[in-house]
Amino acid sequence: MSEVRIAVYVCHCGTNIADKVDVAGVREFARRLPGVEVARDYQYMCADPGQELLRSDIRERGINRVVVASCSPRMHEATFRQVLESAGLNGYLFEMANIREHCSWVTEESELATHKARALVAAAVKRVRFHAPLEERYVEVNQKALVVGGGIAGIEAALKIARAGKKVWLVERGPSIGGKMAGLDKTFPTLDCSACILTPKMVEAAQHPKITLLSYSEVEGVDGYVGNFQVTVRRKARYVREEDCTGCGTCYQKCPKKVPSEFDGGLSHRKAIYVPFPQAVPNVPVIDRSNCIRFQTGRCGACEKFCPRDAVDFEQEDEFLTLEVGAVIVATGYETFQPQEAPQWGWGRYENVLTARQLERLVNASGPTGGKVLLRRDGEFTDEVPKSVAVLHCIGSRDENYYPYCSRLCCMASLKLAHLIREKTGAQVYSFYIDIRSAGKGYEEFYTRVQAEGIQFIRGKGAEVLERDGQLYVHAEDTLLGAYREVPVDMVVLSTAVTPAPGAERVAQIFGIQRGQDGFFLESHPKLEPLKTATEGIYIVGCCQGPKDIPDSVAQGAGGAAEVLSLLTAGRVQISPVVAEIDAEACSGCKVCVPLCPYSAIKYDEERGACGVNEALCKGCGTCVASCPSGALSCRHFTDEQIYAQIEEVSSL
Amino acid sequence: MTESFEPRIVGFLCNWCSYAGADLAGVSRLKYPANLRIIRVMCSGRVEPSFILKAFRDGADGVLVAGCHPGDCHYMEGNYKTMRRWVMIEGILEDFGVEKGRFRLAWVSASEGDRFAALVREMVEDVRRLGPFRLPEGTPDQATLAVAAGGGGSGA
Amino acid sequence: MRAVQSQVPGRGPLPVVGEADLDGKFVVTVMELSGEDGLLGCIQCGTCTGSCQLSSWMDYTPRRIVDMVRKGLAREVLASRAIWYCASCYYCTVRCPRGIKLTEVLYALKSLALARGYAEPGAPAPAFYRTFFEVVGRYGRLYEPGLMIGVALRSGFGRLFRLAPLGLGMLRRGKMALLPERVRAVDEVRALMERVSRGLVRR
Amino acid sequence: MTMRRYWYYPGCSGHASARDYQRSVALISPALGLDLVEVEDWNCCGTTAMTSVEPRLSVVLSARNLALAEEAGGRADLVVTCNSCYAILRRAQEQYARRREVRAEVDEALAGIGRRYSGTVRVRHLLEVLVRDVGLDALRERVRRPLSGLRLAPYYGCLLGRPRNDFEDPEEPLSMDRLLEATGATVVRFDRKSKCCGGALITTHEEAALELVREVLSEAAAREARAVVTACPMCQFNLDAYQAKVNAAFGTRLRLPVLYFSQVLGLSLGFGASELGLGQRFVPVGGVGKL
Repeated sequence: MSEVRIAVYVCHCGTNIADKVDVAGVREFARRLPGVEVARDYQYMCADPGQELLRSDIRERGINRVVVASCSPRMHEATFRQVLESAGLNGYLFEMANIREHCSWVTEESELATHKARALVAAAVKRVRFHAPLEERYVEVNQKALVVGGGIAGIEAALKIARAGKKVWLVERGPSIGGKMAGLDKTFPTLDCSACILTPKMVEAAQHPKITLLSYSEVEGVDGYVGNFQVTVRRKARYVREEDCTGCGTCYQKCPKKVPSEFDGGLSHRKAIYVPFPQAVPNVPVIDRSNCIRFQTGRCGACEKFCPRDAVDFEQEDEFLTLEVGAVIVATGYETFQPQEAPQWGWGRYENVLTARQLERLVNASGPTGGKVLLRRDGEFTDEVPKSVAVLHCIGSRDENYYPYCSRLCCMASLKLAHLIREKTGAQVYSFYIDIRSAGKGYEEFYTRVQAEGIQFIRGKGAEVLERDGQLYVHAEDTLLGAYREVPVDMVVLSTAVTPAPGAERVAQIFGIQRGQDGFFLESHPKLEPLKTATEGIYIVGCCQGPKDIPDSVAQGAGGAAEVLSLLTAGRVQISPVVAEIDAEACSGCKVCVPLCPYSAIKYDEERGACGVNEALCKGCGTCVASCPSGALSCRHFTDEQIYAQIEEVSSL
Repeated sequence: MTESFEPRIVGFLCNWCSYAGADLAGVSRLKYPANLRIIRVMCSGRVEPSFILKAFRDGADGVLVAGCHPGDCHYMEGNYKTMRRWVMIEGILEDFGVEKGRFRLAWVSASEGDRFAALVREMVEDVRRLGPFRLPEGTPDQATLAVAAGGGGSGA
Repeated sequence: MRAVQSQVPGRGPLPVVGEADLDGKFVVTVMELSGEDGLLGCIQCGTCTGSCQLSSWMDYTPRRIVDMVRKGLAREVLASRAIWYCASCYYCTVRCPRGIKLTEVLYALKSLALARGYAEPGAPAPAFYRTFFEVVGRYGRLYEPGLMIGVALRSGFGRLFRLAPLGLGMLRRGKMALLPERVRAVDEVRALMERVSRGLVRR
Repeated sequence: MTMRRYWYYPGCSGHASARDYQRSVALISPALGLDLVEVEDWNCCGTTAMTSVEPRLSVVLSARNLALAEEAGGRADLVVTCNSCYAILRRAQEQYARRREVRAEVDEALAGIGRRYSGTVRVRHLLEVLVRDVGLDALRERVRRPLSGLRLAPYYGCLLGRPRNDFEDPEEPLSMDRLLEATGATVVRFDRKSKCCGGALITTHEEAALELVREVLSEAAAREARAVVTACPMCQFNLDAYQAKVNAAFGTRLRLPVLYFSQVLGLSLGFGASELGLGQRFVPVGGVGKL
């Protein structure tokens, strides 16, 4: 190894570091460390002049190792590696000391921060001596993509990718695509009909030659890595052969078994064999096994008898497919808060207390009342129209007892429902709110319009719904009046929180996606990488990442498609050279490492009596290294001596 | 203990969850004591017992190992390996006379900046209470330590 | 506490608050005494008021009390009748979307009002609390006739006469002990009370 | 039958206005395998009244009781029958565990009287012990006289599930519903089952408190309950002794006997009305006691 000549740069990051850390002091400290040729401090190392400083030192001062003490390597390690490369030095001869996120930003006292920065710089300087040049590896990218979740975000993503000429698999858990949007009546702020704008996209997604729609299917497992994923999909048995069914509907007309309709929020019935809603895509029924008389008792079979195409098949079984794709978009959507957890709002106790999603079905022409807002009595709809309705905002949202975050879309959705109720019934509508959040194009204008329609706005959260002598009352404070009110109403609508979808935890584990404290999927960077995840090649769009309205979900769907297309179009992708390697001479062949590898990257070679690592499969976690009893395994760029070097400095300084 | 005692704590943090969680604590400007120095590893599964022993031998007063929550490992199950290995590490450390409060295994996700800061505060306080760490006389040197701890089926 | 004049003179019935009227330390005192440090996070949604069965009896709603505490309207809060209407049913605490333990805050406000002499001696609530304190201090347990008579002494004998039929009814049904039960180690109870009350009530 | 041992804290009312409650508890517990041993020389828990005088006062007063139970040993739980005592003792434990300054103060104050509290004793309501330790199945088995056809309104009041504990739901408690169902009675739906009856205000703000009493009783009456069943001496007394005043004030004609769950349970176990203390109330039990 030629003589080590290290350059150290201490970044001010404007005042972000320099305000707390004595950067000049750290620079002087670094200058005296063994092997250090150049030590500088500079305003912004990541900016052009900072990068140029580095390049010229490499060229003119014969620098062959570089340490930058600045922000998190998760932020700029890649930037500086490229700078080294551009100056003709291998990018791995570089180390970062994180003196911003882990030091200046979290430390109260200046002196302690400076001391800590010195220790971190010393560790980086010592470590970088042991760095070796590593060559980046490239792999081909499979030209197909997978989109998981057939709501509006997933549909949009699939269509964009398909229109670019790439093959897409669209996997949907339910019997139909369309997602939550399919259940809405009108959409804010323009009040255009949800079905009218969604249905054409659903049909296009189903018919596009480049899209294969796998409805009633779930992803069970993912193997591989960016550019080369193998995805296992379970196609749940529909008990109806998709290729034979014409969607005539005879089966569900004949089916004798009624089940509360999930799509209508339990306000109507479907059959045991059913399509969730009339415009379903694909228009192929499924049999709900747990409610089917034939499956439960062996009798019946009416659907089979009456099907003109013999498409019903009780013998059908789940099938498994393995898809090879280069990239994945996860668009698994959201759920809404189930208010039976919160009896104070009377849902489940009083039949005219409905959730906003239930009300969407009432105002919808294809809903249980044909679009009329009607009161219920003893479990049935009457023909009576409510004379007064309360819409309660923030039910489950902004509430530490349930979900602490703002669900973002419900203010506008509540305003829309208030408008629709007023329009359809002429009822006095009360809107109980904490704050009206109408940030969005045309949203404030919509709020103004609804105000002008005579909705009564009461600034105060609906605390409780209680019945007295057959009359519902909303108990709340009218905070702007400073008055306690019990407002009598015929119907209450609960604007419930947007929550992570059931099963989000499992989806996250399958795809290696992290979740935030709120349970939604976590993006790589909240501002600059909103669609990427910690796993390269896996992207998140729509409400699985957090509450979003339709415009934002659509935009994200398209954005996710752009991410996928840029990956696919590039054709190849760089993968990290940080992998494990085995010194075959030192390997005793004990095979302890073999079962430890989650990617089956280690195989025992009988002939050589030693193990070997398949670099294409290895992802460089280093678990095998830590368990090798003979020290034959090591991990590139995270070798024992590199880490020891760091330990020595941070433990002693 | 003297009031000026500032413990040195070495933290081995996995790149995907805990290191990112520590970054988030920084981005959120949450304050915690400056006593923790973080070493990044790709996975908590990379942490060898000898790393921890070496830290104590080289002057650390405490060691923190942090990884993704069980089930959330970026490498699927590296943290489960860590968990199993930890039992052995605890045994070794106790054999060498390291008190319980000086070493800790924790799960910190990328979104738990506040939890991370609280964890550091707590641990620094624990170690401060225990005072400076000194290896007992006659402690084997690093090479021996490495052999003693260097795996021995530790991950199995 | 020194009475401060508003810098902004009120010209009509509208309340006008001058900066000098505000006691900036009040919220800190209340947070320390109640152990509820989340007061600053209140979003003024009124869930507390809407959940409170006694709201309609109050002069300020519970939500407003919280904001008055935060803003430092100490005198107005401690002299309010709202605080004496808290029945400690904990609905506000359980439902507060910001997790504020408002019941604890109200305990603290009542305690401060008693300690700072805000409540008029003749008003029933403070008399009740003071008497309760004394009865327990004497016997270590509650002695109902003692409580009744004590409250009456403080708030007028008319009250005692109104309570008399109830007391007799209780006696007849074996629901009232004529003679008080006394804790054997009543000194222990007294010692505990002395120590913690710090003369709060004795003033 | 193996006997389970518990320390028992009757609370001040247990020795005064709620003697009938205590009598019924003393009667049914041995029959259900419960050995309730009264804590020696206990003192008032402090209730919400003392808490309002000084928030920490009820913590130290409660701590003495908790210390007494710990000193008595045997690792037994401390059983209470009053919702207010239950909430206040629990509050003391919660504050002791959560607030460092409170813990220091309590430790110091107890040390001053030569006592020590370590935070180990579990405070439990008798209702919980019956539902969880004895179990509904065991209760059902011991029912001799099923109370079939008797419509009862279970009234929990505010402090059984609030602010929060590991036993009851703060909004929708159910334990007493289940227990009463086990006796064969019909439990009516009761939306106001965990509303406040105003017990803490009845002495100081009678007018307001009477309104709350009316709210609770009116719903019970509207649901055609024959009696209201409580688990707290404060609630029982308030709903029973003030019913006449409510009728006078609001022109209502309420005549709802207010029983303790232990008395109802006692009836179903075969005990007599008078030994259960059913006579000791303002609104007579009437036919309910003759079942």
